[in-house]
Amino acid sequence: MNALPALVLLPILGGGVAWVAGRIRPVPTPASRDAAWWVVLATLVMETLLLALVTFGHQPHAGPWLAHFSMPWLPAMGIAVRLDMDGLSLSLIWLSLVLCFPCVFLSTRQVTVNAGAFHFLFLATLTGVIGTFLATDLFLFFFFWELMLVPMFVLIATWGHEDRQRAAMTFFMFTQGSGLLMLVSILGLVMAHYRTTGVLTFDYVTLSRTPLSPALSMLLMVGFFMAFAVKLPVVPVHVWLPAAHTQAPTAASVLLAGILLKTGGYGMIRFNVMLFPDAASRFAPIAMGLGVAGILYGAWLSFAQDDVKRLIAYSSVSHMGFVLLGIFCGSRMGMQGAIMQMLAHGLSTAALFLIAGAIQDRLHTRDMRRIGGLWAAMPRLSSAGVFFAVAALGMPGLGNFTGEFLVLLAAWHVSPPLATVAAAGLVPAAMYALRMVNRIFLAAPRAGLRPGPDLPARQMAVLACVMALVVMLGLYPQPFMTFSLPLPVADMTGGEDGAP
Amino acid sequence: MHALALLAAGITVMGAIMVITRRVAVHAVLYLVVTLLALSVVLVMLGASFAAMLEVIIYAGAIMVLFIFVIMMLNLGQPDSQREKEWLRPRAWLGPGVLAAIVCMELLYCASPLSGPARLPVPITAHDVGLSLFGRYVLMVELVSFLLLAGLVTAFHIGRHREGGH
Amino acid sequence: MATFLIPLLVLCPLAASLIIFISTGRMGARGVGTVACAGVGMAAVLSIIVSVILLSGPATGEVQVTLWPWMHVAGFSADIAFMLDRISLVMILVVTIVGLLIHVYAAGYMQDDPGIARFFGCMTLFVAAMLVLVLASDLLCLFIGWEGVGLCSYLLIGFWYDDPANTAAARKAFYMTRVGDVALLCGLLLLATTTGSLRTGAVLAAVTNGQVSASGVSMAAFFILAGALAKSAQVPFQAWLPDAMAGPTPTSALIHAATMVTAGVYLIARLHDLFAMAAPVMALTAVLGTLTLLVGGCAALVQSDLKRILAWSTISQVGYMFLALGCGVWQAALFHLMTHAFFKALLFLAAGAVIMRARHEQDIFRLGGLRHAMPGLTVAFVAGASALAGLPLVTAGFYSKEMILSGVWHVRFGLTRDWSVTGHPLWAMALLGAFLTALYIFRCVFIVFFGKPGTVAAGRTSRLMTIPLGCLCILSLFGGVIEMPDTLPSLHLFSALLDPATPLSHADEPVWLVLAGAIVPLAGLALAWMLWGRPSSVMHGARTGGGLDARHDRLAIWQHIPDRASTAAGGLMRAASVRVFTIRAGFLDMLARWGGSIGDRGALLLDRLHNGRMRWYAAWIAGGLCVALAVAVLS
Amino acid sequence: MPAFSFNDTLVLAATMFSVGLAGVLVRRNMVFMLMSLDIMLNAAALVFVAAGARWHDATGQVMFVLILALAAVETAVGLAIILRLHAHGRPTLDADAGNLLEG
Repeated sequence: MNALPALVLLPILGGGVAWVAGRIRPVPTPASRDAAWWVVLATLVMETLLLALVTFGHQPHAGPWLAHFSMPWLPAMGIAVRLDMDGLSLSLIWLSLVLCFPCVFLSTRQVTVNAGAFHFLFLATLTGVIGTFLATDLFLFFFFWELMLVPMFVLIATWGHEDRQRAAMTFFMFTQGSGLLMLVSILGLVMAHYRTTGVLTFDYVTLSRTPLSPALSMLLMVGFFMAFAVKLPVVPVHVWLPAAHTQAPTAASVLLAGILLKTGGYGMIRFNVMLFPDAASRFAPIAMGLGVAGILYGAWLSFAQDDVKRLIAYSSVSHMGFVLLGIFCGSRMGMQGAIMQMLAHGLSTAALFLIAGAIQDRLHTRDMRRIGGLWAAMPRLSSAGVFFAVAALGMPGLGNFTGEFLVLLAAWHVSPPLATVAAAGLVPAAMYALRMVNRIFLAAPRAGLRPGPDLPARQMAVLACVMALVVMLGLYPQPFMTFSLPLPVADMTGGEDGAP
Repeated sequence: MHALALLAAGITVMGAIMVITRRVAVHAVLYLVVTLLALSVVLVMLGASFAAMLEVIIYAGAIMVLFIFVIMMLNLGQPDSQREKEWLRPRAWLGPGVLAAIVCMELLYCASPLSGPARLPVPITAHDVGLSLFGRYVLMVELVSFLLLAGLVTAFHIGRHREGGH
Repeated sequence: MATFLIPLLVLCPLAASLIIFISTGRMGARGVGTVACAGVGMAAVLSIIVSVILLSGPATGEVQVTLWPWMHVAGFSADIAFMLDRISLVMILVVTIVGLLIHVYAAGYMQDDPGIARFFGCMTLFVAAMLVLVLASDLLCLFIGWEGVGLCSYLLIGFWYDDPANTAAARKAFYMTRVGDVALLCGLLLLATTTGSLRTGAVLAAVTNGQVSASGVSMAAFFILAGALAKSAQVPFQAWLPDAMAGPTPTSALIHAATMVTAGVYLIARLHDLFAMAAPVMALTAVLGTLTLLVGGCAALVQSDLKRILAWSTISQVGYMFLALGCGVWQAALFHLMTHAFFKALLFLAAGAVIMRARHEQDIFRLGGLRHAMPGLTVAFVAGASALAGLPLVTAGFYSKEMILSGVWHVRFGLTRDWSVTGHPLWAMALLGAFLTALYIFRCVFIVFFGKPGTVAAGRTSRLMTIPLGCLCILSLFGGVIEMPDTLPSLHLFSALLDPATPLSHADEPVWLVLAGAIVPLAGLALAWMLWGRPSSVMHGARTGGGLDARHDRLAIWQHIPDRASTAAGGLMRAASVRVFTIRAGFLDMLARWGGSIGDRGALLLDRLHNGRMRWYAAWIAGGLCVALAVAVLS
Repeated sequence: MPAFSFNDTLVLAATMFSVGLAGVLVRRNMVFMLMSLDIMLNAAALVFVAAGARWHDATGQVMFVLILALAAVETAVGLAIILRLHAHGRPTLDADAGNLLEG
């Protein structure tokens, strides 16, 4: 059986089993809660093995793709369940899986109220994400795009913190609204293709060759761009991010920050720059301007926050500004920089959210004014916090800097003044990161607060692995870079049994 | 317009107006019966004798009698008619009256272009109606029977607990 | 053989730092001290071995070693690559030897501090980062060291994090150096765009053979200069160094005297070919250097805190180095860098010992008359002071300053094709700077050691601390002989070592030039003795110092301007972002709330419609009928 | 047989319909509403028959029969409800009072 559909379906099946496991004993004894947790862990391990199989056992007949799978779904409409994996999707799926492990080890254990359902939704989101990264049939892509949204909404709405309803609703509204814009563009593209060639198909490869008038292609491209701009958070439409991140439970905000933001970036690479190359190049100045605005705005806003998670959320707006800048630079170097930035940001921000979550579990507050210095009480947690804050501010030798440098270099080729302004964004980045460090880690301990226990060794080991990955991404990114380049559309001849 | 036709139409309209303006229910019902009879005259003039007969027998005969029977049962006394009077003050009927007048004007305005030649209507006998009723519309007759059955059951069910009254 | 040693050289301190961080306090203070000193000691030994290998090799030989490809992308390639040539040789010797001495001193100084593990972890990490910076042959790899050094200085300045002022000072230091780093990054971006790779050799070759446009060269040079100025706390960015004294004294000695602040000097010396092509930037460097040395001198004259005097003196001395770089005599700059590292480290360590024994009292006016209580420290401090002032013949400072002065005298700036100006005015101001230096350092010496006794000193300086002081004394007194001015027996070992190709001997140098350089420090010493040395003058109020202090206060006022400017900028930024945040929250949230309220009001309106009254519905149906008919009829 | 043109019947039906509508809207007593409703029904039936006469098609009268049946059922159910409400202690038979949907 081809590995790709298994890769997509395994998480949700695992989730189902976890839900059932969670509900076997009506009263949520620790055993039942752990049962669900163990099932999730098993699912993740199997998923990783499967992914390793796909990565290293290269399938011969998959043509230019790393792996290919196609099965007609609605032949009348030309819709097929077509999953294709290339370097880009593989690296992002690896990122998602890598993030799930610390998430499971550090935070999902604390979920007591109906843990089974929590784990099911957690894995359902993962399925949605993996599906989004693999689908090369526009309809299937949209299906997974919406699928990953619903469990995340429920996760935030039920297990979130004090103001979770409003946050979940804003999150859902923004993403759903923009998703519909994308649907309109998809249908527009399909119709344009049908009208010119008489073939009704949703297949990415054939659609990428439709002759489009400049105006129409720009319109469709902007439709797609809006959906990904909301998800990536580009500045004007980022309003949902701080609320959603702050109110989401730790595991959900790690998923949200680590993976869901990357689907926006992935979408832009796959469905903007590669599907409408000329429109994208014409749209590039605007997008790059938005990117730089995002960098400065996100950094400036996070400088003024008192809530830890809100600060980290705004910092991701700033980092994603680099991704946007990189993607629309038009050069392969910019693209590689954007991908590296996505990978590095995924790791460092997810770790920061885990640490913020750990602080909140122990001190029941996220307000930096009330947390005070934790270095004396929790040296391990604080040292990890300082490390990832430093990674977030773009310390060379760590992951973020590699991405940011390549993006800046690509931007410099295009327009030096813009690149200088973007580089200037590194100063406020240092400001908010160090302010955070000096308010909650390296500061005088707050008298009134009873500090909780430090991170247990096991969880610290997991964080140490993430640290090692960030350092490796910083010092030896070469394998990641050559490995994670998207397959250019030109030689996407499409699998032999492509959609009819 | 022939004198008889004018007379019949005038009685129908006057009857209708009287129905909606009476305070006492019984008077209203009787005026309604008069209206229906005038209407059957109009139907005859249209050449639909079978329909006219039905109107007289079923509508005026059966339904109106039912009306009278129910109203008598309600034995609406003096307070009821006093209340009707209070309900009929101009403030109450001015708004709907205007609205109904507008609807009437629009209908009349719409009807004007359809004025074809006043051809002598060839009467359609009961024979033709019977043929088409059980020819093309036999299914509809079945459906009507269902409708009647439903009405019967509902009326019976609602009326049944009259004395229990919970 | 050397190719294997160089990466090991960097690895030793790094490994020591990792061991210390991972052990997190399981090792006692002594254990942490020994691991740190061992790490840096190994690095020192290795650097000596490597220097012997290099010097025995060919004159212009250099050792290149590429560890692994870092970023190979279409249009740009960077590797983690180290290079050892004569410039970096001098630097690694300075960094490792001075670093070792400071670590040994710190083992004694910090032994009763609970956070000693974190301290030594950061210190060894700093040495590793500095070595990466110095040895990197790829400018991007240099940038790793550059930022790593900035991070470690932030962690160490804010070491005693209980007091928010310390962490604020640390953040301020990081922000200001970060501004410089961004400028440097822009410079690197510009060079990478034009030359495709940031290897030093490739960049310098591309610049010399004209591959980079003239404007590009001067722009890149300007950006790199800005980065160097911020890192070395020169005039526009000097506000953070005095505040950086909040850190422990060994940190101030290592980072803010010997190594980090000189990173900028090293970078410009390393890229002197690039700067030679950008004449206006060279002139700017010289002018800024001169300005800084004057500002530093004046400010140091009016400080009352012992460590702040030394901080301002560092700024002033680095100003000398920038002046030398601006005038093209980068060998003199590096020589001064080396001697400065020795005597400034000595001064800081001696000051640290004095402060520790005077129960953490840092105000020189309250210290007073310590020569009887601490004879050893007095000798050390006086030695350092004389080297700093550059007393003739007997101290290293004299020779390095002499080399700079002669270089400045002989330079000729070709600003534009036909208008060129000689370095004489700069030379004069440098001389004035030397006078000021002697003045402020001996003011401090007389007040602290020779005034009337102030606080009572306690305890003894532990043996661990005296050994480094001794070594540094010897180095700062006799370290200078290896480079003699021509009039004296012309011995040019150092410049020969650095750049054998271009001999630096100016045969026609007038004798009075060297004499001037010798007399000025003595004059400064004499004036200082008159003002603060003689018991009588001390009588009528030490603080006014015979009226000289008052006048200098005015002079020093405007050195606070950038200081106030930066705190104001920080406050402005914070207030602006808070206001923007409220505005943003106001604006966008109002949008959301406004949308929500429309929904509510609309719902309310509709609700009233459905009041359950049949006639009301009938009326609406009739109304709908009217509208429909009207539309049908009219259209 | 005197001619009764199609247009005249339409005029008559329109007036009857609007009178019936006014009755429904004005009268709050449910009985009167039912009666007005019957008037409207008859107006509609009249139009059907007139159309049948005009185009000489028996369907008009078939529809008339159906409307009769409909009117019968509707009156029966209506009156049953009225009786129920009346007996249930709501003498006023006010159409507006019965808006709370409970039994």
